[in-house]
Amino acid sequence: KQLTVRDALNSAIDEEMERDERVFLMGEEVAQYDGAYKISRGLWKKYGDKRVIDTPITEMGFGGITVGAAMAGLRPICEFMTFNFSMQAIDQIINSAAKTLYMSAGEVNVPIVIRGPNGAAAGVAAQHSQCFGAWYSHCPGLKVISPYSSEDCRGLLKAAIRDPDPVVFLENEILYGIPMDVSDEVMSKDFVVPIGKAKIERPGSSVTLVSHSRGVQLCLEAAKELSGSGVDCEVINLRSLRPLDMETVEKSLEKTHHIVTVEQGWASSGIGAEISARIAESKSFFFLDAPILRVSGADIPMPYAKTLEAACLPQPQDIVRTVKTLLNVK
Amino acid sequence: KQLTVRDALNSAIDEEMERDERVFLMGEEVAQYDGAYKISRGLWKKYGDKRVIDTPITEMGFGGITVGAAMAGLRPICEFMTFNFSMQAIDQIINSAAKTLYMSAGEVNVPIVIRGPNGAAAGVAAQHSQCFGAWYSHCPGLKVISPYSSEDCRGLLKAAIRDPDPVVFLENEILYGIPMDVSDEVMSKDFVVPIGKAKIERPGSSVTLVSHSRGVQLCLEAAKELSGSGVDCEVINLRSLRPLDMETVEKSLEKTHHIVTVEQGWASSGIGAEISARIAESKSFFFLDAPILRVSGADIPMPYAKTLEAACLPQPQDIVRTVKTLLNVK
Amino acid sequence: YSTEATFETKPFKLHKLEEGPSTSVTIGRDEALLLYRQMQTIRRMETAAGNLYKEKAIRGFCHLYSGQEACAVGMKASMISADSVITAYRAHGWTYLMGVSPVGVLAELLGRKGGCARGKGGSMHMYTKNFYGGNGIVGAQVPLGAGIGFAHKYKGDGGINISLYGDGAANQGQLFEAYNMAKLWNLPCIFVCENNGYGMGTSAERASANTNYYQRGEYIPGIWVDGMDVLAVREATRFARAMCAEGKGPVLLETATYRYHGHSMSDPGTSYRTREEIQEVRQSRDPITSFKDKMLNSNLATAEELKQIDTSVREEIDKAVKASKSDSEIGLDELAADIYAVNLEPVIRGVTSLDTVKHVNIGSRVNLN
Amino acid sequence: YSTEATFETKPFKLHKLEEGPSTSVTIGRDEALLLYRQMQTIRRMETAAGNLYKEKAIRGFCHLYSGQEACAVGMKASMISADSVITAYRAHGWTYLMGVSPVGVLAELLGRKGGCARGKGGSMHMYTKNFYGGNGIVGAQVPLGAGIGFAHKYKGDGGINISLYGDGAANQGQLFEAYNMAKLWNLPCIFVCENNGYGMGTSAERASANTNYYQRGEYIPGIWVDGMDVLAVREATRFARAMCAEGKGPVLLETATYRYHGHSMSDPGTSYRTREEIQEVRQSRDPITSFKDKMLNSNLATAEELKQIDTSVREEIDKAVKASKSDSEIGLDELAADIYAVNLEPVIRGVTSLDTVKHVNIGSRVNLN
Ligand SMILES: Cc1ncc(C[n+]2csc(CCOP(=O)(O)OP(=O)(O)O)c2C)c(N)n1
Ligand SMILES: Cc1ncc(C[n+]2csc(CCOP(=O)(O)OP(=O)(O)O)c2C)c(N)n1
Ligand SMILES: [Mg+2]
Ligand SMILES: [Mg+2]
Repeated sequence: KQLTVRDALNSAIDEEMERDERVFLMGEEVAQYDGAYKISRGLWKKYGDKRVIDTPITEMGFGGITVGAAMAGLRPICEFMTFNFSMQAIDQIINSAAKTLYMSAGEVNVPIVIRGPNGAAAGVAAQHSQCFGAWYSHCPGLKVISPYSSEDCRGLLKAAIRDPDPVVFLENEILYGIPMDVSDEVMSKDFVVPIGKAKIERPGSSVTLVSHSRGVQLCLEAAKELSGSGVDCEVINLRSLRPLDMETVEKSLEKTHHIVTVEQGWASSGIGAEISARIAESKSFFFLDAPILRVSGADIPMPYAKTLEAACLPQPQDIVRTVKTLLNVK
Repeated sequence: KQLTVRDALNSAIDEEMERDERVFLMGEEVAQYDGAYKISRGLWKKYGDKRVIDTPITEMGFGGITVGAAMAGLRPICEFMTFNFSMQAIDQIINSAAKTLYMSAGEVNVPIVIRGPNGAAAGVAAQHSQCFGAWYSHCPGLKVISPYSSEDCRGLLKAAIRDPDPVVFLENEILYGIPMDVSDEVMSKDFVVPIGKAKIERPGSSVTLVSHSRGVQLCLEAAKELSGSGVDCEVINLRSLRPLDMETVEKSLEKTHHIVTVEQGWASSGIGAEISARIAESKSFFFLDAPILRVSGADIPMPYAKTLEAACLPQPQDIVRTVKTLLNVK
Repeated sequence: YSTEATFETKPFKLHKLEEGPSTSVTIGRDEALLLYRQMQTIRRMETAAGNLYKEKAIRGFCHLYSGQEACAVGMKASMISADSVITAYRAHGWTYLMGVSPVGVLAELLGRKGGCARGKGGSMHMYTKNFYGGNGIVGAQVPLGAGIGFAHKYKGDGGINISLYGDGAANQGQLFEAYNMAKLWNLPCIFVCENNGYGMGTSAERASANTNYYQRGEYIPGIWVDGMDVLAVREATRFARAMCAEGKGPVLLETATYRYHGHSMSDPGTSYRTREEIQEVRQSRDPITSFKDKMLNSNLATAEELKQIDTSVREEIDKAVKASKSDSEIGLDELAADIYAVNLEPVIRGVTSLDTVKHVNIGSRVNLN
Repeated sequence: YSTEATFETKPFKLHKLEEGPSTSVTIGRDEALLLYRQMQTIRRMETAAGNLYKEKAIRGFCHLYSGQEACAVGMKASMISADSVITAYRAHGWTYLMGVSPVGVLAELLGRKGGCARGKGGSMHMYTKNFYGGNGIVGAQVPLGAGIGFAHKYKGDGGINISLYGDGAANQGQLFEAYNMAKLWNLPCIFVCENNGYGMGTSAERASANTNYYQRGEYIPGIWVDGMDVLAVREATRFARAMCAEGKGPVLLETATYRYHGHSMSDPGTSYRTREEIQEVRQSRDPITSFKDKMLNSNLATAEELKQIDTSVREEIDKAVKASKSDSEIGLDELAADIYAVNLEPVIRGVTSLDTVKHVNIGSRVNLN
């Protein structure tokens, strides 16, 4: 059975709204317009004004409103049209959502899901192409999910909505329209994917490729090509950036002795950096047969022009090239 | 000669305002109140309403105003009372300041300095204790400085004000009142410290300690104690977080073969992570005789109570302990 | 004694309202004694906090509410139990009024276990049922409050939300965003600008192009009220609450008040205003003294009775100070408690990768299920 | 021909103003021909852009200004050379008016070297002297504009700043922060709300508790102006500009206008409004048609002359399209150009640590020294 990422997200929200009256969706164009990227298609028609709510273009305001509603016992899903605009509300996300449970010594938890497309889309230039994975996963108090597949999106969004903590859910616009194979189990209303566990998308023995979101797709393509050169890649889909499932990563590394991290965001203090650093301070360091290489977005604000944009984002070829260098394969 | 960090910053602003008419200081309480932390003491009296400007408590607004003024050719110094409040203005810092030169293909550069105390102070709890070093240094287009000493503060702030790019200048409240030795050269009006170069605060041969801001002080204390156990630490003061002076770090590592990163911020995708990752993907990886260990703030929102707060921040003892473990010293 | 008495408040100023609260207010003897006691308790508690700060027993910031007691006490008098409150960092008085004992407040200030946030929040971050803090970021509590108001309406629980902020905070953009949505969706919210004349060292005139804060909700009905008169505040709140409860949407109150101390305890509070100005307010407009005079003049209570209250309040606070001081901080076993309602991290990282801290749950996580 | 003619505008609506702009406006023949040509050029250029988008030659977003031409053209007509402008992402028209050729705009849309940002900015990010973009984040340009106004005043260069934003953006908190400081400091700023009725798919009524945007500066004088009448806009801008220049501080204009296309080219623009609504505006209020009628009726120009302009504009744009299409993208040697005005990074990291890109400087970095 095939399911697009969009439908995976849409059905997850729909089912969780059905399951729990306290769940509501708020954001720009989520209701009457069916969502800027149509993730909420049909939900306003089904649930009406009370539970699917269009906001003015005031991220800081409705960011705060949804966090406040969560403190008061509702289960908001706050959609940012893209995560670039979450910067306007980031104080509410960090200072009000992430820290309140701890500051209140465990009294006021904040069961909110903050979601929307994150990272580079296509041809939208520097202000609309940033990945916020590293920033949000920097901060304790948040759970941060960066799903790749339809299965991830469905299972993890359902888990996020049920989770009593603030969850930042980073989607990828380019993936929205992609149909992917899913099992019957995935379609069950009870299907949830546990937050904090990575998934091995492709087992392999020569090198570990660890990535999240659309990076996983690039890794799978690279792995396919590399298998032609006799390189057997293990591809790990992190799924969650906080918690980060280092157990899965380290176990893989202990088998392959080589690792490359892949992300679309900037490298500096990025996700790859954290994985690299955790390996370098753990006992799996001693399993390394070669340096830890990072493939990432180039250290450049995103340009508009097509060839430049492509050069700023890792391509499967870049992963292939990196792996070959690492393994000394021609 | 002794100079406090506060006076170092104050004199730097004063001299640069004298030197360049376009330089002005804007922020909350910077004028009539002489600065919340008295960094701007005397400047309003000297330069008047035109150049030292108190704002309402509207960070996003005056963040944008100072960035706009920079685009139009002035040289603003934008003070955030603390960097925690810069989150309200972070969209202006990233999307308007950092990215505009690139988006405009090199036409509109943004010569602004964004400064204020960053990271943990004392007893101010979770919303007022965050370190933004990792977030800002994640982003190309910015230069990010995190000074430690009076010399750093004076020389780097002067350099930052003269620099034509947006510079984020992360001070430390705890250090403001500390008098430190400075040479005559530091007191010269022409004294500037080049942005992007680290400083070896203490040469050593057994292990490299690399840190920034107040972390450097902790490293120096730890180094002193460790020297008693025959461990000779090289302490590197990064000074700049972007650019990150890896040349100095790697050179040191190639000598000591051991490295520990020290920071007060959270570890996850932090500054230590980036340093570790750069080492792990470079040739200096092969010089490592042991894992790369990170000392950092605990992965916890900052608690108010004194013993808890102390437990969330690295102490010299923690560095000592880490180094001893790393070097297998009793 | 009189069993009740009627007083005249200063005229309310109105914005987008045909009719305002009644300037003639009646109060019964028991309620009057209660309000008096509440104001005195807050005053005493803040004085104690000030002293503890000077002894360096309180760290960091310590924002006192002395001078502004009539605002919180008057509002609380018109609230029902379903109503909720959120305010900024000047939160000790409200924390007490919403149900935390003086020990719960003072121990929190001292960072002790018996504090209402077990010492983790400190001066700026206190919470209890229907009280959502104690927020340290200027302005941030107002959208949060609108969200709590949204939840009242969504749940249909009959409650309304009161969000308080200062004259300095009144310029924050996020307030205008919250006003707009609250009005569009008719949320049951009272927005309260406690105008104490200064945001830190900046006078209202230097910070706000319009210092008539009751008008600044634009399309939201607004009321200026004498914030030094507990009965005027009670009446204005009653009026505003009724409008909210009837589904008429948000109301904005400006309470004209004054803070006696510096902004926080580290601010002497005399560089941007004169000692005379402070003295003048203390002498002519003090909310407690003037309410005391009203009670005495109208025979609602005798001087003797009020003195007894004063004494009993003093004893209560003295005892609370002692109890708080003899309390201890929580142990390091709670260092990583309650970062998450349901923790999924295998371990919580301490200051090195060698140190891991165990996550536990101590608090009740009111939104768990 | 007449050498000049006088027309009556729709009445202006005023906020905090005793007197407004004159409703009787006079224009000379030459200027009228210029304004007509400017509006036609923008219309044609946008039509060309729409077609290029449909051909998939333009990527990402593409926000067209068709229908709103009178706003920019009318304002530009009252600006002096020291004045500056900043707007949102619906920026093609302004870019052209501020001095970029149609090739400079269209090539930018195509991501080509001849684009005014060498293809790095695209549809939303175009710049030229005194024109600060082209900003993609809703509302962010308004504090920036206030800052540019601040610089005009600081430098005493005689210029004023015009910041434009939409009816959707008008609710953004940062606008209210900018208003407040602009008023407190009397900055020479005209804030312009281009009310085209919708912010994406949300009608003004659903987004704003008060849709009289000219009133929303509270303490800032405001003027409602018919944004479909280029002469009314010109007159209102002249009036507002004079106030700013006299040091009276900011003025707010609301231009009532309409956008014909969807929000961006990917939005059909018909789910939240009817085709009839669009048709109605096109037929009865089109800024170009109605100005043309005015010119003809008053003998400022003949039909023949205007047709000639139309033809010449069409030719110019057709040529510009061709030139842009035959242009190429910049090379990868410019990938890391101009990240910094003065680069201090030893190398710019590419997509792996093995790939480093050389930083170069190409642009003029106007604030370098
Ligand atoms: C966003 C933000 N900016 C700055 C501060 C620092 N600060 C704390 S309180 C305060 C003054 C607030 O004044 P007002 O709103 O009038 O409240 P009051 O202290 O008078 O009760 C400032 C500037 C902060 N906490 N948050
Ligand atoms: C902060 C932010 N939020 C959301 C968006 C997405 N967005 C782009 S334009 C737009 C609608 C703006 O409407 P309006 O201000 O009326 O301008 P118009 O498009 O009508 O010219 C939205 C929601 C954005 N770019 N920035
Ligand atoms: Mg105040
Ligand atoms: Mg609009």
